[in-house]
Amino acid sequence: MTERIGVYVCHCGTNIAGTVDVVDVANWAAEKLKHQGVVIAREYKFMCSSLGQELIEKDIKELGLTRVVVAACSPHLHEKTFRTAAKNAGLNPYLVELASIREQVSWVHSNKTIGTAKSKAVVSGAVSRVIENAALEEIKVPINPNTLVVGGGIAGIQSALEIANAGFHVYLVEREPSIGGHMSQFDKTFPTLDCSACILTPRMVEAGTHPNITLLTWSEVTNVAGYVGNFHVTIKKKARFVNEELCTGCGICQEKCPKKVIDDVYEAGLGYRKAVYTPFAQAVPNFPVMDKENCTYFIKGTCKACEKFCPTNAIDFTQQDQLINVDVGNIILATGYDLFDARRVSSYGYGRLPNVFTSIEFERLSNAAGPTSGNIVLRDGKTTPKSVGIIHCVGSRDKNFNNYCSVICCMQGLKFAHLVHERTGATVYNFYIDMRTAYKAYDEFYQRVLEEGTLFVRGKVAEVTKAARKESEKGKLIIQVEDTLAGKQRRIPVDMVILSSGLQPRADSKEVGKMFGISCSMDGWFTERHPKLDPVATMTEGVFIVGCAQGPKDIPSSVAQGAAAAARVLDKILQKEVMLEPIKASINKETCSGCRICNGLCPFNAIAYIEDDKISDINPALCQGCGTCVAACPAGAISGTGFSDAQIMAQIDGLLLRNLITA
Amino acid sequence: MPQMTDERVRAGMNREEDLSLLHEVSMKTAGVSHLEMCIQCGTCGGSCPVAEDMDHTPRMLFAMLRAGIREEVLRSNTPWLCVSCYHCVVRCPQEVHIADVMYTLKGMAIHAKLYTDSTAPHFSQTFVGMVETFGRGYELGLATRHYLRHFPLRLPGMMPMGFGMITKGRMAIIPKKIKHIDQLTKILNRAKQLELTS
Amino acid sequence: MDNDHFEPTIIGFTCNWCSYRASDLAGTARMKYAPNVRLIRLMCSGRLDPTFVLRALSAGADGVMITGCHPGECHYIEQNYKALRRYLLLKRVLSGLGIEPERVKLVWASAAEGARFASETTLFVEEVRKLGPLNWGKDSDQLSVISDQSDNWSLITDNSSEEVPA
Amino acid sequence: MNKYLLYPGCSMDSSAKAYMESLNSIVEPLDLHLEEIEDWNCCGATEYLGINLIPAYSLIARNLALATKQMNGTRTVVAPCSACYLNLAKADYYMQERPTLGAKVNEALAAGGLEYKAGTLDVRHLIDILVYDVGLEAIRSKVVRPLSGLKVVPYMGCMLPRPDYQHRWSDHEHPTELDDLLRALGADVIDYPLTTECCGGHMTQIGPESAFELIRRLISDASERSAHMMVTVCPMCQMNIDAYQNETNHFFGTNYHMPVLFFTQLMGLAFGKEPGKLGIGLELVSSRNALANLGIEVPVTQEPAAPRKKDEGLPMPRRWTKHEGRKEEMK
Repeated sequence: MTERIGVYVCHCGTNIAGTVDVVDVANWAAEKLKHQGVVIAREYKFMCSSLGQELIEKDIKELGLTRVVVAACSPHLHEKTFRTAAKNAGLNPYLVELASIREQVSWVHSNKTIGTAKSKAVVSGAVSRVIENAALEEIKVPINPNTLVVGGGIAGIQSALEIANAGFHVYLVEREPSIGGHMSQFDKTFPTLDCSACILTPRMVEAGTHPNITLLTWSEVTNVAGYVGNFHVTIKKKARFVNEELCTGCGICQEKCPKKVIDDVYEAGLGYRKAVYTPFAQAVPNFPVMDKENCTYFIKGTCKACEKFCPTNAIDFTQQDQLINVDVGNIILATGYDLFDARRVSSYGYGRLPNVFTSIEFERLSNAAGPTSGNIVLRDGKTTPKSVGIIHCVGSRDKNFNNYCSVICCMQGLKFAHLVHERTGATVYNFYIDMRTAYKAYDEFYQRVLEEGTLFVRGKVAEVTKAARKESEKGKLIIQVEDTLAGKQRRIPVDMVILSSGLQPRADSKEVGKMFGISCSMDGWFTERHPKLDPVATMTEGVFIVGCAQGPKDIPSSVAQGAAAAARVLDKILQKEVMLEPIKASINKETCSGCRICNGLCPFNAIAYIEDDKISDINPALCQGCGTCVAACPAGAISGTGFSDAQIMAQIDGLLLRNLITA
Repeated sequence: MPQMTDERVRAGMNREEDLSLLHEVSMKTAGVSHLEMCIQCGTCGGSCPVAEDMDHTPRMLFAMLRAGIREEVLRSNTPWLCVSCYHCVVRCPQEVHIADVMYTLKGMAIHAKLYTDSTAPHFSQTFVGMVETFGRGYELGLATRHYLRHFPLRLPGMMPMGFGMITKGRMAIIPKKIKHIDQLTKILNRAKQLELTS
Repeated sequence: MDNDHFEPTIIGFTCNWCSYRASDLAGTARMKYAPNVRLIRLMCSGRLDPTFVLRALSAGADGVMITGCHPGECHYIEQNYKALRRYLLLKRVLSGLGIEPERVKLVWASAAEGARFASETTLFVEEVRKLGPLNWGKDSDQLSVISDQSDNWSLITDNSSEEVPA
Repeated sequence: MNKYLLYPGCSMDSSAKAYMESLNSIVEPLDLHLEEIEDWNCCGATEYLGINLIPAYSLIARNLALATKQMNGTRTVVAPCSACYLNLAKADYYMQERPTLGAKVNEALAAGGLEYKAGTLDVRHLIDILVYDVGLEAIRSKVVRPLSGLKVVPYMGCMLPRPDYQHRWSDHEHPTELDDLLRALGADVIDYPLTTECCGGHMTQIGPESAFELIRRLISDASERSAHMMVTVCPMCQMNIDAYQNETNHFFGTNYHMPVLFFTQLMGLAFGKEPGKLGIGLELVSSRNALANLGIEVPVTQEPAAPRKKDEGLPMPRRWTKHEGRKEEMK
């Protein structure tokens, strides 16, 4: 049967027409590809507009088109649009082929003659290919209404609450003993200076007590299988050595535990906790965990003070790690960030000079519940600084460390300036490269801090040193910087230096991304589906990213993303089922020799060998459509829909104009 | 409407040259200079141990290169004061090869005869002259020649030090010469031709 | 033959997730690169059947560029390693057939590496240009996209292009 | 036996004679074989680069080209002078980074019948060899006269740890290699915040006032920390701080007396060599009094260590280590 093919060339305004003679391309296709079945070739200003789509629909109906080629933008943008149009006109959507002459031609070449010539070749390739396209039916799969949220910081809590409030079940998994994330460590939040705990704690409690939320703290996801609607997730619940059924959270065990440990996580190394502990008073859940590395009983075999004093016999030294399997339909990753390790900038002296502090250390110092009860003091634990220097961009905007802007550090620096000013009356300096206070009420906060008398020096600090050159510098930390607005090098002696450290991807973000089947940018942040129009979805259907896992951002943006992803998940749940692209491999039973070469190639374990028939078979639900097995089958028994050998061979011939040879 | 004065026209023309000056410096610098990447953060000026004595901080020079202000850049004492300590180089967030750019600016200033104080260029040239003649550095000859020319008054003050150095055998009275000085001369002559053609 | 005036024709295979998106990004960022490559999108570089390459070369391509996600970043976990293995094997087959193995090149490009995609493409075009036309399975008429003028094959109607290489 | 090619540099047989003499006396106990590059020439110091680019790099590259001819069994060139080390390493690096530069330099070398392919050699500084190849353990095992009681500030200088093209040093700003080595000799090593600050370089010649200020900063901080002496790894640093100390005192009206020795001289002393064989006494600011703190001349009066006050302050973060740095890079 000869196909009746329609070719549609889009101007995309001048985006394509500026570099490609679209009329010439359409005429050429009508004339030169006639023998292949092209019955109509048109050009139009905007094919993706409703008028453009109607044009195609009309031709399908009136001219009885059996195949459609649209030469326009990248298929990643509008393939779906034109397939839907075809479907509306009664043509199987998989009989439409997009030929990209914008991203792959007009935008990357500047010579119109060349652009036009290449477009013809691309159209020719698509025409040859579309002839070999087969009508396919989308695969429907039911959506499991449960959702997994990984990470219990503010973004993850927000997602979990939104979904739970809508009436669906959420598994909220958190690596640390309590949810709350970085926000629980902060004292105040910019620009309104709300107390962080005051606004966060109610949310934490709500998440902890919500009937639709299963909270799994001190737990990590270890394996993910399946696909959108039907993920099978394995979660390791680390042994707490505290029986959650019996524990009342009374705190006696912590009180009696004789082992004091520096708290590197919650107190940022500035304070202490016990070997059995809840990280902070408002922790959710309120059950303590036992730190096996430091517990005297685990090290020496004796002690058990906690067990002796526990009124409910909740201490259980025999507890083991537990693997829990849950089935969910969608996954939200809210895994957050790591703070840049300021020791790496050795010229700033963190770790060498005692009175250089990091931003998180300062948060703990200024927090009323922190190790100094909110007194801003030097590392000796008592002296109030008379002058403080706050250095911006530590580890950010620096090719030696992280090349990107960490977004929050400017506002954080301003917040610190305000707190120091308010609590100590010290002279405060802010050293910045560029002051970035975009977003609502942020610049007003900058104005306020200016008004308070904070001194601003525009210049990236060169070094912090204890080597005094003058009497007035002795015993101080000297900040050496070029005041770029004055054009002079300055040495400013201060008592305390705060490094506004940047944010960076979690150390294990690559492995985590791999486990959930999503990719990371070069920097290590998770990659969104579209940087502007689809910021919380990923390339993997059913997996969403929110908060700092996707890139540095502040609390309002993290919360907004948390809610946005929840809306996307609810949308999927309410649809009850999801359509999957029918791009799958299948095995021809007649020609399969049972050699089993394909079996080991599939990373999704979709290919199984059927002992009785002595052949292999593919489970379409597991197959992801990569086509590796198709390419490997020595008998040519495996075929892949959407990307069949015949389609690709035809496209090669078409691109090379072999199809112009008429026998 | 203000009239288009000659100065304005000339300023406009100079602007045409802006990037050409930056590019010229970039091209003449060993390695990849990354000059165009400067974000004017001042890490270099803050790091420099001799910034106080400089006419312009390195950062300002880079801004001037962008602005195409050729003469003032080549007259600046900044490149001559650079001690090549590389603090700015390792700290620069944009990986600008600052110290090497300073070498380039020195060379350009010598060619354009635009330096204001000849002490430093003469010292370099005297040193290079020694190396080209002997193949080795010759401290005594260098110091004497250089001091006679630029700090004759300081020479007596330096005598105790020079005397100490000589009596302790730390300053050679006679220069050492390498064996194959002719080979080195050939190489350097060829290199100079290549420099001209570039 | 004067290779400077020879415009190679190259078939490029991309994977759907990284390298095709890299070429999309090169487009959105308006990065200019050599126009000689015509792309075919596969779901994964693992789908690349070596016979595709042989078909392209025998149908008139002077070179074939295979692109995919960086090792370890494959959307399908590890299938690009299989592409790598096939690529190495294919190069041996090509030498056996008397074809310069440099006519086939494997390039990793992540979705964020539009610039890399553009520069690697231009580089490969120059490499193939140096090798000269393949003339394998071609008729006497050249099938070059840009410079061909023989009536039946010509893609350029205004005759303003460069001379056809003999 | 560990064989290396030696590029001594001009100052080693004149102003830094003490460095050469002391080096010669420690190679044998450490089983090092240093083969001098035949007919090497000056590296151009910091001067030639400011005049002409291609000749400057050709001058340096001639040494590298000559070294490749002696490459049997090793590809490592050792430079004891930091400026020479940097120039050699830099030429090797830039000839790779800018291939056009490499091509031109080779064209010039060809006029003298030479050739150098960038990357052929490994250019390293003497202390790098001692700390990372010989190893601190081996050095410690040769110590017969520990330098305990001698308070030293380790002064690395600037051109050694920076720009560090091959990532050889623990840190650009506060490297610990020299501290560790001196500690292995038993010396009391003082934490010296200026360890990689500049000594003034060629400024002693062209802008002495600027240089004197840099020298003053170094010696004043060292004496502030009650150091007996400074220890250096670079002839230029030694020359500037030693030979110009008198002038500096004169200029500022100060009265500093801060001897500067090469680390190899201290190694020789610790290995039990005679001071005369180590070039001790060649320095202009005498180290006699400082060395009197060592057991042999005068009995050591070691101050009792102050009892450590119980630390009531906030705990310090762990110090950044090279090991962690490497890990960070691997990512």
